[in-house]
Amino acid sequence: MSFIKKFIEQETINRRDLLFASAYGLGAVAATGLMGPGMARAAFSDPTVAWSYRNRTNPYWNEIVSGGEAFVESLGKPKSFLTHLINEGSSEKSLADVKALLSKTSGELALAIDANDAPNARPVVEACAQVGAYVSTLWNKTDDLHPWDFGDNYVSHMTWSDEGPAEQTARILLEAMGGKGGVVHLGGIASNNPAIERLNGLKNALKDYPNVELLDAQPADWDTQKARDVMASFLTRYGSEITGVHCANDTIAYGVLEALRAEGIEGMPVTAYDGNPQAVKHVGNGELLVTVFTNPHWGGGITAALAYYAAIGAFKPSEEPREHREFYGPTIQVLPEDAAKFKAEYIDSVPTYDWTDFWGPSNGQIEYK
Amino acid sequence: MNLERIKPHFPWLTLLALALLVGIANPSFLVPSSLLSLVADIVPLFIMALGMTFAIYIGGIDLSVQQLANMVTVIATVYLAQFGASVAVICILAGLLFGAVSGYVTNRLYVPSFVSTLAMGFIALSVAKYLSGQRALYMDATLRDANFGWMFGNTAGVPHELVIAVFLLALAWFLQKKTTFGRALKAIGSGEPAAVASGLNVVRVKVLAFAVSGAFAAIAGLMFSVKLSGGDANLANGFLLLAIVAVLVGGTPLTGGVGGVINTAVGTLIVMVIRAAMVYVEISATQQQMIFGVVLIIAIALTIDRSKMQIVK
Amino acid sequence: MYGLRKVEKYFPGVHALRRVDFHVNRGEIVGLVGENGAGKSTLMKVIYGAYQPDAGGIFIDDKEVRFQNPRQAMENGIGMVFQEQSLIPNLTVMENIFLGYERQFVNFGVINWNAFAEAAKKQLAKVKLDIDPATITSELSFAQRQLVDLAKVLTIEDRIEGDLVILLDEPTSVLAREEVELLFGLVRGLTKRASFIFVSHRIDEVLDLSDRIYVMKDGAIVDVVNHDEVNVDSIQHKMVGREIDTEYYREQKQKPYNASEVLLSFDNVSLGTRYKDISFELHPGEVLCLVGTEGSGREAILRTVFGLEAPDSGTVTIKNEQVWHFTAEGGVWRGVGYVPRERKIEGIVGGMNVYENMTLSQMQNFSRAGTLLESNEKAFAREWIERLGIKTPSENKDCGGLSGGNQQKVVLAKWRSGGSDIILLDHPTRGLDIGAKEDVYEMIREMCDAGVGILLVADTLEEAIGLSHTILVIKDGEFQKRFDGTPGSKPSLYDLLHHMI
Amino acid sequence: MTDSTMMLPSVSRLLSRERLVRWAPILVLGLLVLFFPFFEWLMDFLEGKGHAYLFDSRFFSIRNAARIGIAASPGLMVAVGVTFIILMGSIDLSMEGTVSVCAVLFAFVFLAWGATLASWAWLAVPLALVVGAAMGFVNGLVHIWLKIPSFMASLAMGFVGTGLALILTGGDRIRIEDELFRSLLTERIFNFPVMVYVAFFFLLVAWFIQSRTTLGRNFYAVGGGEELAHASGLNVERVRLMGFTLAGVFFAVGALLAVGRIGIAETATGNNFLFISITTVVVGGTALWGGIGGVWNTLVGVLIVNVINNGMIVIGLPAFFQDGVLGILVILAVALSVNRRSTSFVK
Repeated sequence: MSFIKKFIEQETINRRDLLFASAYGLGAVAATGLMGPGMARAAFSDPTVAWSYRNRTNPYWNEIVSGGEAFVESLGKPKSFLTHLINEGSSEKSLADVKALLSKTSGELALAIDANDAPNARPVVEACAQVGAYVSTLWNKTDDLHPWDFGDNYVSHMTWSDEGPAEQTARILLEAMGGKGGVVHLGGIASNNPAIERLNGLKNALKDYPNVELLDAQPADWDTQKARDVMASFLTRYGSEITGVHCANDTIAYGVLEALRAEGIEGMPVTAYDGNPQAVKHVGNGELLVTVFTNPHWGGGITAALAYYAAIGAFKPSEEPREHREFYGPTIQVLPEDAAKFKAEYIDSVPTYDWTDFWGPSNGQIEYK
Repeated sequence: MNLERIKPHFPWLTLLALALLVGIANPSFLVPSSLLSLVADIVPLFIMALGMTFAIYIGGIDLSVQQLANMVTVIATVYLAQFGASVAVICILAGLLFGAVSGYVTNRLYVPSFVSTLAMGFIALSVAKYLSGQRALYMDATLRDANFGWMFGNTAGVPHELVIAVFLLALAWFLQKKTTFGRALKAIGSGEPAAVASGLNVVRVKVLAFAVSGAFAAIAGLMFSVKLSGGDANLANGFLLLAIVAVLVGGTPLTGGVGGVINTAVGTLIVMVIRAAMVYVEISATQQQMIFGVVLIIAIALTIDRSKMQIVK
Repeated sequence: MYGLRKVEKYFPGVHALRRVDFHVNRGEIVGLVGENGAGKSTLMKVIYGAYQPDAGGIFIDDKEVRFQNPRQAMENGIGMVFQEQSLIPNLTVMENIFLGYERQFVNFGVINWNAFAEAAKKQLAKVKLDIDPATITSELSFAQRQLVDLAKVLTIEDRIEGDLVILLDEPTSVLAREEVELLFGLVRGLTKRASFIFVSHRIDEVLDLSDRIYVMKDGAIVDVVNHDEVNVDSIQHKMVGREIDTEYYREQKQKPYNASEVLLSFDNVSLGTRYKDISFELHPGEVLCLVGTEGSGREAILRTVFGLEAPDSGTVTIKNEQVWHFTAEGGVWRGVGYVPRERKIEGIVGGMNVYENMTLSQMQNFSRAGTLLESNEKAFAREWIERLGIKTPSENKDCGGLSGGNQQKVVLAKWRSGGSDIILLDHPTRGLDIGAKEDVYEMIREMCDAGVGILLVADTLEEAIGLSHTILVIKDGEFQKRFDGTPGSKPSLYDLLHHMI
Repeated sequence: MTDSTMMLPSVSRLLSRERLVRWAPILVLGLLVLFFPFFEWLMDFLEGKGHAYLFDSRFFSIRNAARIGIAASPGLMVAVGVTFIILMGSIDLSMEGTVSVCAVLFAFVFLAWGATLASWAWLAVPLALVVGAAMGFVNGLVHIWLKIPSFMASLAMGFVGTGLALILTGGDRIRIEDELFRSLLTERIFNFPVMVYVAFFFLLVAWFIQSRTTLGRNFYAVGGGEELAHASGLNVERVRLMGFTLAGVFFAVGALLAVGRIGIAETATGNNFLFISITTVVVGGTALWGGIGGVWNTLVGVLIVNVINNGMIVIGLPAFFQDGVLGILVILAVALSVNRRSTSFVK
């Protein structure tokens, strides 16, 4: 069963819905125009579009940014129209930069942001709402923060439900291990949501595989070099007991692969997450068992698009249902048999998306436990 | 007017020049309300730098502040429900304690502060990770507003954070200028052997300096935690190097005894202006860090007073 | 052969050298004497290239030369043996000897340590020092280091074809008698190859060694005399500008001390290798002087009294209470004041102003609940500035910018004003000019009159004799002999030297 | 001479004490190497699967030694570089930027010129070293010309370096897949991969520079007494400049090994080197105020920190404890190796 095929089919269906969506969008513009001055600062004619993200050293964020740039190009503007705010992993800088930009633009801003750390999302959203800017968030926010509590200004939040896909990869891994042996997990920065969810996914899957032992789970901070060191230490501690490795993302998996390569260990099943080009290549040549593509390009573009179209008044977020304000992003598993096709479709040529099809590829409303 | 006389004024002149440059490039930068909000945003960093000034003023350094702040965000978030506003006391005491231990390790075990404070920071990080269960935690909004709501908001257009910052600056200035402790710090920073030979309890003063640094880091962490309405073991990451830069750019060199908390206020503002300039002057994303470094070199070259440095190490 | 002509040197506010004419002939040993502050060190710095003259010129064999830095001077055959030794403690002896000239032992970038050691041994032989050249310098004794320093300067001999001029800056001040003799022997032996300029404030030694003597005062050469026509009194007179006599040390003001009371007593106190089984008593009004060579343990005793060092055994009693915990803070609390030798490092805090320095040891008297009462401090400082005649524009002036004598007065004021009645003076007149010295002597007498006990390590033996009620001679950390210093029955220089060495 | 006979025994006593302090880092390393297997043994024993203490230890094995070696090699090179600077009493905080720039430029050139060591692309290796030297040189210039203390100058230069690497890559990662270059990691000689030997070779080079060249000895002279060295005719500024340049070369070697280890060059290659390298130097017993210590100390310091990091995972210490335990052990290691007699105060 090819996951790719399923995804493509879904995309096709979504394209069909597209017509409706754009029609709707136009209608919204008209509606806003009719409502006129009754709504304070409802619409900007040409708001600044900004993306605030962690850094440029991780391919994941580069994909996000490329989506944001593709979106502004769809508006007929140059790539440089997109303002970049890089927080370097500092929530403090993230917030300060956003505030500076809000001041500079007097609130005429459509902001897409990953707040770096969940608690930082609230002050960012509050600051935007206060001056009437429009913000869409990605990944990090605390569970008590919801777009519908801020009227129109907090347009949307998108994240990925990683627990399910991570459980899927774990099952593939555990099957590859023959349902027995020992598995180790190398996680992200321990307090990051995806890191927690991806580990939970593994734990969920393990319930069905009583003969597999979770030997150890250590954070590798999304860092290739640290992952390499941790894996080397695992090899000392558990040696041949390790028969499978579950990694919280691709960059960690690279480090694991290198640690294994250094020992001359071949054929160890390793799973990854994120679907970066390099990881897809590894999947293709069998070094990695599976990775999960979260389509960051689309995520980056659509988050900016949501903020932008809300800001120009193309649609009114507060009139959207909740599943359009908090939703999961798409996930596609990339298995060896899909790798070549996947590469051709998503990596060698970036698909062109319709950035007004806001919720097409999305994956349902966010659920809280 | 000769150079020597205006030398001490270089830090704030540099600040003024930078602010004007950015203002010329983009006049909206100089709108008072936006300036005020920019300044208010850097307050947690400023408070941390304020504490760090005490460590650098005696010729040491405190690399634990960022992790202390991390730890405090967790403590504040975890115990807010249980202790209410008095969690602030616990936070500050925790900062004091860690700072004091840093000071003790530095001055009694003779571990250079560069390493001792770094190591104490690791310990604080462990505590933060343990207390948070390695998760990002958030505060109950009503509890937060009831207990610490006063920290934020505006009165007559002045952000409360700014009031807190000015109060703490005044406190730090008082400590530095008007107390026996501050005088002892100056003596130790300028000439430790003479301070010893005057019968000062140098070790106690130095331990206290690190404790003060820790306490200020805790206040910074607390404010940041309240501002972000949550806490985790990485929340304050990114503070450390900027706090050091703020102190140094203000004109308190690592050699000790020169500069002080007012300089740090200026230094923090310089950092703020440079950082805001990236946004206001629209520096492209990949170039920002490099330009930050270059501007930093220029700013430091302008602000440090070399007259009291015999050898430049 | 080497000469200065009409050299002038100015510093901000100071005319440091006034039309100095100075020359050295081949193979000659020239003495340079003068009180501290007379301009000797400035003159030397001009000679070895650390300063450039503002007017006038330097001539070698009638050719004018100009040195930008000491290295250029060295390349012209001028070397310097520093008073503050110029050896780097963490390097080996041989590295110090050839510091900056290692190239000769380098083949293809590699240091040939054997050749290095060999060459260093040869240099050490010149000064008759038999040590392993690979020894780490900090492990040597003070005198050994002095000789290594000389050996280092003598390397110029092998590098320079022509004539050499070697400056010796107070080389004898910390040496024992035999070591001085050894050094003099060496210097005389080396005149075949080099000329020497010998700078000292010990006139007797200068007389002993020099062929010709320049006398400096206030930045000018006031006299040049040949060895044969020397008159000690006249030189001294010219140096000082007046007679040195009993008046100088205020002997007429020396009053008997109160022997019935004891301020401080040492009973068989020992501290590691520094000193051993030392016993003495200090009474109110007494000046007790510890005499010995460098490293004999004098300073360590002072530091023990103050609380900076804790003894291993024995009993220290201050004002009838035995001291158990030795901390400086405790020392101050017990009324001990310490005037250290390194005034600029330990005495005053440069960068802090006069009143801050004065109250540093007694901030509790000028604060309420930890808050400083600055107006009180300033008023207090003004009072003492006037009382001791401290020359400073105001109490807000940076102490580091005061002259040595005024700095010393600030240090003394710090302790006196705080009510200290045991004052430890370590080389209190070191580096001070005549007037300042006399002021210090005057203050010592005044303090005695006020019932203060003074433990003194003097700058010179003359000073020790002139000032003291009691003199204890210490050698290698062990007590040698006690002398009574009542005016009229004071011991002679020779008496002391005999037991010191 | 004043050295009387009574001084002699005490001098030797002092020496032996100093000797003890000097060997303290290596003692700490030895203790750690024995401690982790002991803990391992204890845990197994409590679980009822006792094993022979050292003989069966997973930690105390050649394989694990090789793993520690791989983990330590790039860090060792960076730490050796900064050792020279610290010996002079200065400090260099620019290593993260320099490492990143060297790694990235190396990768670009390597790929552009043939992508395998067997082609002209090998020239990328010396080029990386030259780039490192140039970065260090500029760092030194900023410090010396502008008279900015090295702490601040190098901190700012670190930002510049990282920023430069970012501009070069635009945030991308560059894969180096050449098997020949990757043999740094994959090829083993006597159980240890080639990169460990490369690191050891450069350690020997550093030792040679430290002990057998004028420059190396001048580092000690500057660190022991800068003003005295200057008065002796030493061109201190030149020595400093050379020192920073040399450090840059070693940072570049560290960058090459880091790339060789994971096959990726990126802006983040330099991350985490700053604090850990200075910590390792101090843990090894080199004094931050200069003049004391050397590259062998640094080797010991690097090994101590890497043994702790590896050992903590091997004995299964919970993740959230690991930072704290590292902190405590670092403090202990440094506190043990300080000679309190010769230290009047520490900053």
